[in-house]
Amino acid sequence: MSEIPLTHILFVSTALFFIGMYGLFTRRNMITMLMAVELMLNSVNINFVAFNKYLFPENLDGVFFTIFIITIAAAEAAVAIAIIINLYRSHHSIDVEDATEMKW
Amino acid sequence: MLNDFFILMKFELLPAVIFFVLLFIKVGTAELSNASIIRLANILLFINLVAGFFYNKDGGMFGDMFHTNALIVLQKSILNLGIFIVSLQAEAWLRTHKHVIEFYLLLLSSLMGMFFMISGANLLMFYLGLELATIPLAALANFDLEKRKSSEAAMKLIMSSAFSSGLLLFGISLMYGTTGTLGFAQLPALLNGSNLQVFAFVLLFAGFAFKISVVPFHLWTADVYEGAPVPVTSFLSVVSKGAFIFVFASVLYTVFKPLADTWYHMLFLLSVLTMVIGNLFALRQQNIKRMLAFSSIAQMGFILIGISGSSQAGTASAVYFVLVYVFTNLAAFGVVALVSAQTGKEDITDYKGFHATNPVLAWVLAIALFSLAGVPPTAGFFGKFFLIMAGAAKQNYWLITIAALNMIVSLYYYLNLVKALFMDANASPVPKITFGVYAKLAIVICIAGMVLSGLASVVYEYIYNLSTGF
Amino acid sequence: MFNNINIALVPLLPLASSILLGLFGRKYIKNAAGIIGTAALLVSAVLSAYIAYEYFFVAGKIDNVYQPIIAMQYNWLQFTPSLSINLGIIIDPISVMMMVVVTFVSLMVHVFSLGYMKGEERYATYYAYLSLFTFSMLGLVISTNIFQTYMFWELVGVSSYLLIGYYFQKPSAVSAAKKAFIVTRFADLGFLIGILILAFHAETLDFQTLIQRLTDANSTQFASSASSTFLGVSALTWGLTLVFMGGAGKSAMFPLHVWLPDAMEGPTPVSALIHAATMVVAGVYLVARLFPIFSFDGAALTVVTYVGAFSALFAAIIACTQTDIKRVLAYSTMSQIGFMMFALGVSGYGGENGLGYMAAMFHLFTHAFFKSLLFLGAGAVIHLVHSNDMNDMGGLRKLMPITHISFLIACFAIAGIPPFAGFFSKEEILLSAFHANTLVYGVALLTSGLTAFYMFRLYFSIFWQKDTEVHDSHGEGPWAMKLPLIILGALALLAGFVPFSSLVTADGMPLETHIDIAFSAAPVLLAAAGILLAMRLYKKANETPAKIALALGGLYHAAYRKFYIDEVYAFVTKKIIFNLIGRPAAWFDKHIVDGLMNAMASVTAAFAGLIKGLQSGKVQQYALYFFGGIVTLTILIIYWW
Amino acid sequence: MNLYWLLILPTITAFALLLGNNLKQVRMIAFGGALLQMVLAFILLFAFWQQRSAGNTAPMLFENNLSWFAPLHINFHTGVDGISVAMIMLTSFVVLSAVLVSWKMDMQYKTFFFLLIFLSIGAYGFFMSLDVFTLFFFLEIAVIPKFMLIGVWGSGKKEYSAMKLALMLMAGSALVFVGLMGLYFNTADTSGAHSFDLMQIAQMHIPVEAQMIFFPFAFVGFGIFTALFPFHTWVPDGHSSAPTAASMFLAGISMKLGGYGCLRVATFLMPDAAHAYSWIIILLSTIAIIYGAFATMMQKDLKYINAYSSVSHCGFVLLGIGMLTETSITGAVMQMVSHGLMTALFFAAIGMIYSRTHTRMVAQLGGLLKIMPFISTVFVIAGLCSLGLPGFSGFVAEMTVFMGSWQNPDTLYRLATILACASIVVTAVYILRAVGSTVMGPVTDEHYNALTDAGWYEKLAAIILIAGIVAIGIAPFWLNQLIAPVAATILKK
Repeated sequence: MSEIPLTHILFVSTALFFIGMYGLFTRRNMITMLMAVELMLNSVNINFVAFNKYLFPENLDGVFFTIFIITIAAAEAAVAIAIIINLYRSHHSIDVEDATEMKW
Repeated sequence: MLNDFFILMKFELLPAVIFFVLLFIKVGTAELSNASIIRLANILLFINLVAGFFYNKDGGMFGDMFHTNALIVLQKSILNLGIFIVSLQAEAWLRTHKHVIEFYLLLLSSLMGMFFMISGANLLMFYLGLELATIPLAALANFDLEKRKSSEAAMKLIMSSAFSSGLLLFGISLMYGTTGTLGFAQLPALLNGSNLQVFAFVLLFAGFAFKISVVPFHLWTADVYEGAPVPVTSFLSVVSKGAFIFVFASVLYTVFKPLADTWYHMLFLLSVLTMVIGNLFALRQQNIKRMLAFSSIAQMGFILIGISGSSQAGTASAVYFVLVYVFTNLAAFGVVALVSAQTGKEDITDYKGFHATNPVLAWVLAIALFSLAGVPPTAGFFGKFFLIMAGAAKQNYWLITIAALNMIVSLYYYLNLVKALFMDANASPVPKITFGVYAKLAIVICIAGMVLSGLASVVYEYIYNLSTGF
Repeated sequence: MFNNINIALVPLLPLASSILLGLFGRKYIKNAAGIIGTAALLVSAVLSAYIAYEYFFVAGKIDNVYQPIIAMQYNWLQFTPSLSINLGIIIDPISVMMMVVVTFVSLMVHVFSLGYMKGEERYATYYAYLSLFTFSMLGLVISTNIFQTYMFWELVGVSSYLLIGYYFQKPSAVSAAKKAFIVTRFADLGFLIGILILAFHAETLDFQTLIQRLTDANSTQFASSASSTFLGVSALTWGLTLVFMGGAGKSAMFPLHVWLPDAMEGPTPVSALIHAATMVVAGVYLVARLFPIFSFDGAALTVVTYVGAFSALFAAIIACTQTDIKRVLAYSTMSQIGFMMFALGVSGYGGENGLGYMAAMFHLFTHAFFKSLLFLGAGAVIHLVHSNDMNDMGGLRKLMPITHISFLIACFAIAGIPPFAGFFSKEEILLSAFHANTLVYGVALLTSGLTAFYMFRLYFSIFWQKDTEVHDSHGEGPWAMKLPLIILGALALLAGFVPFSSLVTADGMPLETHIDIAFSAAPVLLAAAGILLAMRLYKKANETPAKIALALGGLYHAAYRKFYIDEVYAFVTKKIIFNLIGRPAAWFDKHIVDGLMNAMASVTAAFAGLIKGLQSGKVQQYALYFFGGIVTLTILIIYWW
Repeated sequence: MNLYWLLILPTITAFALLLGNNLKQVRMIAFGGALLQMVLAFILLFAFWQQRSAGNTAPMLFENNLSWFAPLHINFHTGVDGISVAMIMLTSFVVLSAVLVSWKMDMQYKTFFFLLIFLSIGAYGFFMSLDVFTLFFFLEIAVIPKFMLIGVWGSGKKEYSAMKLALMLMAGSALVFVGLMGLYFNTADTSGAHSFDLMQIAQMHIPVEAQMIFFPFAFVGFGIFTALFPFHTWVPDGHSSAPTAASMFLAGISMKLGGYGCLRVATFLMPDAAHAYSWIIILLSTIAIIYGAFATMMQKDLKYINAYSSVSHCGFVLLGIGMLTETSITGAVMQMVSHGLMTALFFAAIGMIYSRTHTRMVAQLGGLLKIMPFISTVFVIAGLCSLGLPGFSGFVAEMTVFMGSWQNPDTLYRLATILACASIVVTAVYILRAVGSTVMGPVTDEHYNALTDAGWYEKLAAIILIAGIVAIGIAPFWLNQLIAPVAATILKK
């Protein structure tokens, strides 16, 4: 079984990254936006693991990094969701377009 | 060895200890009053600040993921000072707040994150520190739980910073992919300037630029500053920015030294943009916090000029400016915090006739504004002069000229506020503000700092001697 | 030989009295002010008489030539190594002569004012100003340095300003003072630039060196001044002409004469001192001082001649029509100074050729006495009648006999009737003109006829004609006023017999002059005709003058309105300078220059408003800009830098 | 003589003021401090003369060189030559009389006197600095106090004027700053180190290309302070809105900072560029002179008249510098001193009139000579000095400028000199117009008859300034001897 080339994996991760970004730019729902961010982070994870495995297999830097990213993403999501909930209390909405009171 | 561990990580361990002391009080049974918690916290932070000056040592740990030296000690001490002043100033606001301890917990964890980030000698360590510094801040921004603006600010901060850390991580991953290492010590030799690497570098750069509000990555700044509680805003604008500037300068100077040509151009372009846009927006602001937010953006432009000088003077000036900025901006925010805490007024028009009712605070604010504008004999003058001078060493006089012109624009909006304070009449000015010993202490420290850190050249010379060259 | 202290005291005493009165006069020594001022001047006058005696008859001559003596020299301000203002005192024939004239006339005026100004509120101030003027004028005449002359030139200007504006609550006095100062200031501009030109080429400001260098055709300085030209005229000519412009301004030569008639707003004794005897002849004195250079440069001298001659005639014509007695005298002054000017203009330097120079100085000398006498007499009249207008006067000979007689003497003197003083000096002037320039001679002859006419028109109108009702009981006035009239009257009668030609000449050598009956006949007869005509017309009130005026029509009217020169000036200043330069400048400054500064601010603010959309408040857009920034930077780096 | 006393004394005074309890104490402290300043200035003058007559020919005397920011080669280097001594004297005169005319200041008097004394620190420091950084530091120190003085204690459209002044002066400093940066990085001693030291830079050769770039920055920057056309518009508004003491300081000293800087920094350190650009300087200054004079003629407010006339008079300073002859530069400095005293006197007189009649409009005033003879006489003296009457300082200074300018034989320069000379006629017009219709003429408002003449403090203030004016006007040689050698040094470079 021939190995999947690195470029394929990178293609997937890059696509994932930009899909995440697109989602962040276009989704109105804050929770969905958070999910889009998760997509971006995961694409980075794929990158790290792939680079580690294909290019620098002697160390485990990339893999470690991935673990930390996953942890931190969880923490971030927790805080973000807490904030969103609090926002919902005052705005009665989690549409990002409704929270544009401060501008200019 | 263990001894080394405690000494080298003293700066990180002390906040951790305080963190746990406060946490135990929180989970414990004793119901302490707000006043005593605040007193305790301030005493602890003061000890934290003082302790930073003793028993320091250069060295690295954890397989060179963590390192410290005299300059880093100094930088951390500056941040300690900043957080101490912020805490003093927060008293007026926290006195009646329900979640005093949580405030300090979040503040301390953010501080710890910054320390790890500053000491980090590895992209992983750096990233962890960065997130530890950022995530609590988002929570802090929402600390006025019932205020709409506070929630909105927090949401904008967390969304933006999540996006930015996504991009930063993508950059790190590409950097890792092209070099195979995360260590700061190994990276420079492996940088070859390939397009992918440049892209990775730009992403990394943007991550920093986001944190120190460089145009066009600055857009969150004003909204968050406006919405967040004033002490949090001042923490964001001074301590958090200071930390990122320290790291930014040292990373550019050491890790990305091979790409110096590239980032010099970027710094040139971005510093111009930052100064111009920051000032232009500041010109038209009605909310004082928002105005200060844009002014701090413009200040970042000046710092970029200093850093672009790529010399020992460049580092020194940036660090020195952050020190000056701690005193200056905290003095300004200190007054704003007092007014905001007691009257809830935050508009520039509310400050009309301020001097009639609060002469002392008006003068403090005015001096802080003069220092921000860079007018002697305040330290702000020296700070800006040295920054631009460091940048001028590159003999790029377009940059210098634009910077000089921007100082005029910035003077306009600072003086406009001074005008409101002293010269405009107001039928219902802000009533007489009473302020306690904490605020007084903070004011004294800030004023003394604004005057002395400039005129007394030892401060700058000390920083200069610690700074690394290019 | 010459005690320097004595010489220095001549100007310094009036200065001291001026400072004393100026600082303390108002409060402490108000009543003694007149006495103090007069006493100081008396000492000055005696000293200068003594100096004159010493110089002319004892010590002034070396080898039968009067030598200039520098009695004192002090480096006051060093401009460049070669150019400096040295304040000093020069003693030579003309300066000594002027010193005597100035101190003497000033003394007379001081004495006269004791009576005339008695009871004025600002009595002490008046004397302070008067002394200040005397000091400045003395400083001017003893100058060793052209810049020193300029300094005192300005100082006499300002003292004249202060004295004309003495009645400061009268708007007309204020505007007259202003006009006098500004017109002469304008003329001084020429003087200043003239000095700059001469000094640059001669590399000195010192009169003697200046003259020596610029009259030596072999000197490098002369070469440079003659060779460098501007608009085809040599620098030397430019310099001299511009210096003459200054002189013309002070001496009220056409067209810079407009201030003089208005200056009569000042107290009458002031007019006698400043605007008759001393300051107005400063221009003549200046030309005389630089005469060696002028005589070396024909073009400049020609200008002097024609300006002088034209002014003489022009003023005489106007004087015939004026009814304000002081104005008549003012125009007559202008006319007489015109005489002096063209006399200088037609003069050569040495020997017989220098007759004109001598004549001008002589006329200056005699004119000082009879003209100040005329003014003081007019002052006495005005003191009595409280009016300047000759229509309000008449028949005063009975009320003021001394004034009447002295006035009559002065009129004969100015008309040039022998043996009065004016006859001798005017004779010399006519003679020199006759030899040099027929046209000028013709003008001079005509003018002297007119002079006799208008002076006697004045005389008859005041002292004969109808009788006047006088309300004041003080009669002719106190002795303080009569005494100067008597003394001056005597001088107007006798000054002509001073052996002037052997004392004051251009080259310092005595000049032989004699009266030629055949030559004198024409002017004297003409003057007599003028007198008779005036007598016929004005001795008794009648309709003839009005008829003649009507017959002359436009010409009379034009002369009465002073040939509309004032209107031209008003047009130039108000319409052109104010409206076309000043107002647009102020407008330009306010709207364009300042507007530009404000516009910069508004553009900045407008631009700030324009880009406010960047900060839309939408976090997704923020992220978009963020990414846009990254993409742009990457593209820039990869494809540009 | 230690020059630091001139900085320490005002500092002590300024802080001692804050301890005063009431107006009486505060103004006595301010007065005492200002008096001591003047004593110090005189001591300095005599010490300077003593040194010079003892044969000390060092370019700078009483030098003191402390390292300040060593890594950046910034030293606190002070010293004086003749020009500095003259300017320091001027400052002490103006400050003392400014304190005196503010004797009755009853609004926030502590701050007022504090700022006033604070301004003097800036001026002294500026004039004694031999280090370009220090010089710049002291130049900028004075901007904010001016803003505050005008904005808080001023009259009319004070906020606008204060803002305009602050921004334009800041713009000036900004340009100077760029100039200094360029200068600094183009200096290099034998070891290749840059220098801010004025005397050291003077020894070095700045590349001509660099001079050509940075001279305009420095010159225009300093020029803004001294009302260089077309950057003079802060002058009329600023001066007329400022309280009397601030106007005196602004016109008397602050504008001189610019002239001094143009000379000491721009011309002295970048002589090649100064020669190359002199025609532009001359053009602009001639425009300022003439145009300022004509604009003055049209003003209706006494303060505007004096402010615009300052534009015109300061044109002479720049003209003198631009002509680049020894005499013209001497004249320029004399004009700075003279104009400083004269315009301060003028503003003092206007202030005294305004505080009594509450109007500065020429049309509403009249006949004041009868009602307040002292003040009116002061006004007339200031006017006469302004129009260049011999015996007062203005004459000496202007004549020196003219004489010096004429030494430059180029036709364009000659034309400029003639135009400058012509301005003295226009000056006479507007001065006499102002004098004629305010202090002379009939009394326009019968309420004026009840007004009082000057108090002792006002008299003293005026006498101090008049004494200075007359001392120069009657005996110009001492000032000339102070300045001329320095002018020679500056040109010799």
